[in-house]
Amino acid sequence: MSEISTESAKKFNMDTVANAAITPDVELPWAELGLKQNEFDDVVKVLGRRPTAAELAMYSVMWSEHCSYKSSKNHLRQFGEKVTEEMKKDMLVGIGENAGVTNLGDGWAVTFKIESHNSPTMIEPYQGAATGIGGIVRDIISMGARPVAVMDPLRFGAIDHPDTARVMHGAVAGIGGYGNSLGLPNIGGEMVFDSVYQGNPLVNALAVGVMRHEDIRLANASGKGNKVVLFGARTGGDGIGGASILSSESFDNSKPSKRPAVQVGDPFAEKVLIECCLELFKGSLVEGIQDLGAAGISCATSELASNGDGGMEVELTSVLLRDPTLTPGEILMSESQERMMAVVSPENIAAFEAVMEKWAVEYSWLGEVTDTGRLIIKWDGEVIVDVDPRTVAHDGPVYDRPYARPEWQDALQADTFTGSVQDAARPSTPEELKAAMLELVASPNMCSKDWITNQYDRYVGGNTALAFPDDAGVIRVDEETGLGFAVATDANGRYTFLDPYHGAQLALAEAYRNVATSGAVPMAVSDCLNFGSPEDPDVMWQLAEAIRGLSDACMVLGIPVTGGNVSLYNQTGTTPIHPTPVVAVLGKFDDVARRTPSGWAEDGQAIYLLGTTADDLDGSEWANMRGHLGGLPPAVNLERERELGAILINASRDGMIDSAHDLSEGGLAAALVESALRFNTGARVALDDVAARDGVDVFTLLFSETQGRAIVSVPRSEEVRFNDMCTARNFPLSRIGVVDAAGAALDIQGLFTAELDELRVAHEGTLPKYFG
Amino acid sequence: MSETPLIGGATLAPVDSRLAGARIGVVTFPGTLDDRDAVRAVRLSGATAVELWHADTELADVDAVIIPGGFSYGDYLRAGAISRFAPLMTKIVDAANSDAKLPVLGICNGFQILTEAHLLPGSMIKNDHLKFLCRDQVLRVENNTTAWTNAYAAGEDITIVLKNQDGQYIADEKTLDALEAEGLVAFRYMGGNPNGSRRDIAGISNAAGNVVGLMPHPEHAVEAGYGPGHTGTDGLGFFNSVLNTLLGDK
Amino acid sequence: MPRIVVDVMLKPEILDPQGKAIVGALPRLGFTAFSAVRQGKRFELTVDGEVTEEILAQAREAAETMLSNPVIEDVVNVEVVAD
Amino acid sequence: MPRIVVDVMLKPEILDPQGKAIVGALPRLGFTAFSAVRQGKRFELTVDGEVTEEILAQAREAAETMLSNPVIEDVVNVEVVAD
Ligand SMILES: Nc1ncnc2c1ncn2[C@@H]1O[C@H](COP(=O)(O)OP(=O)(O)O)[C@@H](O)[C@H]1O
Ligand SMILES: [Mg+2]
Repeated sequence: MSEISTESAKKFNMDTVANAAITPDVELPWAELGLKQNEFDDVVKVLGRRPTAAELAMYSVMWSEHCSYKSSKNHLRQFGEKVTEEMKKDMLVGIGENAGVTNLGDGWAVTFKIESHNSPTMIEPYQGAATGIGGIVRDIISMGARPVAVMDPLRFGAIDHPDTARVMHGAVAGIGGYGNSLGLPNIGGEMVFDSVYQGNPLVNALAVGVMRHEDIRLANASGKGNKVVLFGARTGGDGIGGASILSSESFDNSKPSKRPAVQVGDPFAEKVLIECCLELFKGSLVEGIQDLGAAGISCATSELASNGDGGMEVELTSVLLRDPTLTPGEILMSESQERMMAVVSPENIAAFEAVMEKWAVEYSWLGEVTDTGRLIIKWDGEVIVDVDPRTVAHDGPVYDRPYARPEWQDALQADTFTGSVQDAARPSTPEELKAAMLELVASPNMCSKDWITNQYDRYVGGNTALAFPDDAGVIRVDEETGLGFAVATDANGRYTFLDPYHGAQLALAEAYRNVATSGAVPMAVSDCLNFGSPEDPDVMWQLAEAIRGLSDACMVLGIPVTGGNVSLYNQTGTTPIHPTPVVAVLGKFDDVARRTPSGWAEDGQAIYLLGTTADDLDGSEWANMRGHLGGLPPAVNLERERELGAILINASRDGMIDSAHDLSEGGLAAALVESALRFNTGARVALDDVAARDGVDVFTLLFSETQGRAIVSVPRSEEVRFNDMCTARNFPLSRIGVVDAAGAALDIQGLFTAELDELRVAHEGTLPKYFG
Repeated sequence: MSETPLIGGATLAPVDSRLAGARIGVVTFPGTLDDRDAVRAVRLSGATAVELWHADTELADVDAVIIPGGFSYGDYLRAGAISRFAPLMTKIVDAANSDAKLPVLGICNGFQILTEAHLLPGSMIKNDHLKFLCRDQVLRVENNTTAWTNAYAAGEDITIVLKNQDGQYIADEKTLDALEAEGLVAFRYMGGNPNGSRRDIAGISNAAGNVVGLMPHPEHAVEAGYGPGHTGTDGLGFFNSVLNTLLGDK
Repeated sequence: MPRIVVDVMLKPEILDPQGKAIVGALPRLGFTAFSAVRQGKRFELTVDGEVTEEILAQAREAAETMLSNPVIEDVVNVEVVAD
Repeated sequence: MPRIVVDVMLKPEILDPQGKAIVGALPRLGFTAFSAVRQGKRFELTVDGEVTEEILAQAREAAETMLSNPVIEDVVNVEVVAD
């Protein structure tokens, strides 16, 4: 940009709308800002002129993959389409808002959402992961809810790769450092090590909030004359990165100052922001509210305006800055953390300011809501943005990216574990089977996650009824009635790699099963779709198949997707990560006192295995430990999952079981060991009858990952009732053992006995060995 | 507009009206986290919880004060360093040192604030392993004569929650010797020192016994199902103790 | 704008857990020349205008009363740096 | 024994939450002379014996690679202090 034509632009050294109108041919750095030629042409078409530098900044961030979902939108539609009326009945707010809201009953509602912060974590693990927690929590606040819990599904590279320790230490400390400081219990997550994530670790963060129905807030700016306010942290150059490409917008030849590529979180500021927002909600002091995440003020203004009466006028010089050298475009793009934008009616201004003063939160009034249908942004009185906010927030480009089943998929699926070279020395003697069990529970993915979870506060708030290492996290919402919820997150990248359609369904099935295992009735789904580049037809096929599979499965299970997030371009060079759709399921408890823990505690209780076992070793942890990945993942049987869920929920409600643990990665072997170590209580188990019934050898029975299974412990007095219930529902069950509190061992009769101490050393030693 | 959740939902009718007359203040600083839990613990003990704000200049006629855990001011600078200068802290320090000997309990960040305010000797630095640690922790009650420990038996072992990043108690040898000699070590860690604290000290009291500070969290062990091991209620003794003190039962 | 630098270190008799971790890690990266490491804090206080004797006195007092905890820390340095 | 002091500060453009909290608290204690505060780290590395050029170079390298996180921090000073 070279010439400044209008008087006003000259006066302010700024690219105004007036200037843009008369200088159509100015070169703009749209390519550097990530726009494609066709996208830039669209911007020009929408505006009827070239964009100003500030407008270009807004469109470029809002039309990015991250904000516009341009590659996934056409597929994500299925989540909204494949829903029945029945599924909608408890959905108070669905997809499209900051987070979905589900009715819990008694006037309570719960909102939850999962998001990714993958690449920031690779660059700076501590801050990347910390700000991931911060961002998702602000999404929850912006719904009008009090955040009450967080979870953190993680994927890192190989456990013994030197860079993994850097990411692991930083990310876990960051999640703890930020989440613990907010007073939000961390109640669960995942930790998977796999070299496919070496250059692309996944840090997904989930937050849950609760509110009364009448407190639900939406992000919209309505009511002409209502004021727009920005509050919280000051705006800095965060997330803009390097020397800004937009420095030219000020037509200023001096060298641009540095812009930080990483955002540093201030958890204290966020904690204060939470309390401050809750006080605003309590006093009904805001008409609409929006958090500032990716795309900062661009996103907040355009979304608030387009979801409301359609107009807003804002003076950008009113924004409080941390860095006074920021240009208007940079201010619009800045991703500084711990900020919120709200719409306040004039009569509430004084009360709003009083809340800010009380919490010592900085704020500035930026402008007001209009009914013009235009978003006008001024810089010292001069118009630098004049757009239809819908075109920024909602009418971004949408692509039908080409996709096709990869050529290699058939060969991959044909390469089964059974009979492979990696399967050559399959354990079969008692000694080998015992060694295999010890090896399994010490393996990177199956070992105890205490090293991680001990760094997280699970108690704060005093309402945590279950947390790690149980199957789901459970939080009490109402202290009087015990009303509460459960959440679990799951994904298996290997299953999804082998078969994206079914792999995504298996993630849903496992999260559903985990929630039901805790005793809660599954109600809603949130998902974070972590994939490679959508411009690679193989990856695009994985994404399309996963979304199709997930949405189909939600229909069968009768629980809707209420929100989520897509993270694309997770790849190193041309090598994508395994497709990793992380699925979170939320369930409801009428009374969390009925929750079921995952471990045995009472001597003499009978242990039952629910479900049958087939040869499902492809994609299993065992195959993974042997370095094999091929074949087909376990069969999906959603009807079976529903029946199992109903049994677990009824049994919990009617007091028929005292513990339950679902079978997933690591199969029966992992579940037995985890149930024993939970409360340090042993058991005597006999497997011959089930193995004979299912026609599998003991190794397969122990290590296969057939779905739709769980083990439960049943008090003697309830055995008849429990048996009758399962039989009446025609669900296969088998009594496989007895809890033996005195034994201090897991005694697999006729095969081997593993002392609890020796299992514990194996299970708990792995993460400390690698990470100190 | 309804109350936001998790701010004291249950309205438990106090069993003993004498107890309900006891007003226990719970201080909230910006960044305090466990204030609601402390309020709940007070309520479960039968007393009346009074919410106090750090910027208040009066103590609202409370009979005792709890400074709860959390990250006041983000633990920035040093844990408790900035909070210590809050207007209400001056009042608390004066009342604790006055003849009335206001009972004051500092839990975790509250303990750190009390040491920064010099109501209790010593200080806390980063855990020796440098990590935040959350775990169920066994403590030995070494001194059951304070305002906050008299409901326990001397030498009793209790299990409550430990969770902090800067929990390593330190003081010079002279101070430590004096604490030991005067019986002012209130709690000691059992089953392994979790953070490098000198002489396994988990909590201490002042000489008068009205001011007690400890790193672990008794307010997280007052309700079966929500505490250590999901069954423990060993923390209730703290709140019962102060009621004993206030009612002159001990 | 001129700044006043305040340096605070843990008292020598207090074991510094962070310094200990660092001194343990240095040799693994080939840095073998150091027998001990201690980690302290450095504060930079910006002054708008000139640093008068009075302002320096204020900085010294802030260093002693707030920026350090005299029970465990020493203020080892207070100095003016120009920009 | 001689020590090498390494001073590390957050890069100026990076948010410093601690400094922000401190600058907010100072005026409440009557310290009104400071318009901004940033908090950094000071490391003291003890050297047994003489500080050679080589050892100083080691300290500089350790400062850049381990004592600071180059993504968000700058090494602002490496110097020898005698005792
Ligand atoms: N990063 C993490 N953060 C919090 N909890 C975790 C994390 N990783 C694993 N966990 C917890 O450890 C336990 C075991 O994890 P996992 O084997 O993945 O459970 P499941 O197979 O039931 O889904 C669960 O309670 C889970 O929530
Ligand atoms: Mg499970």
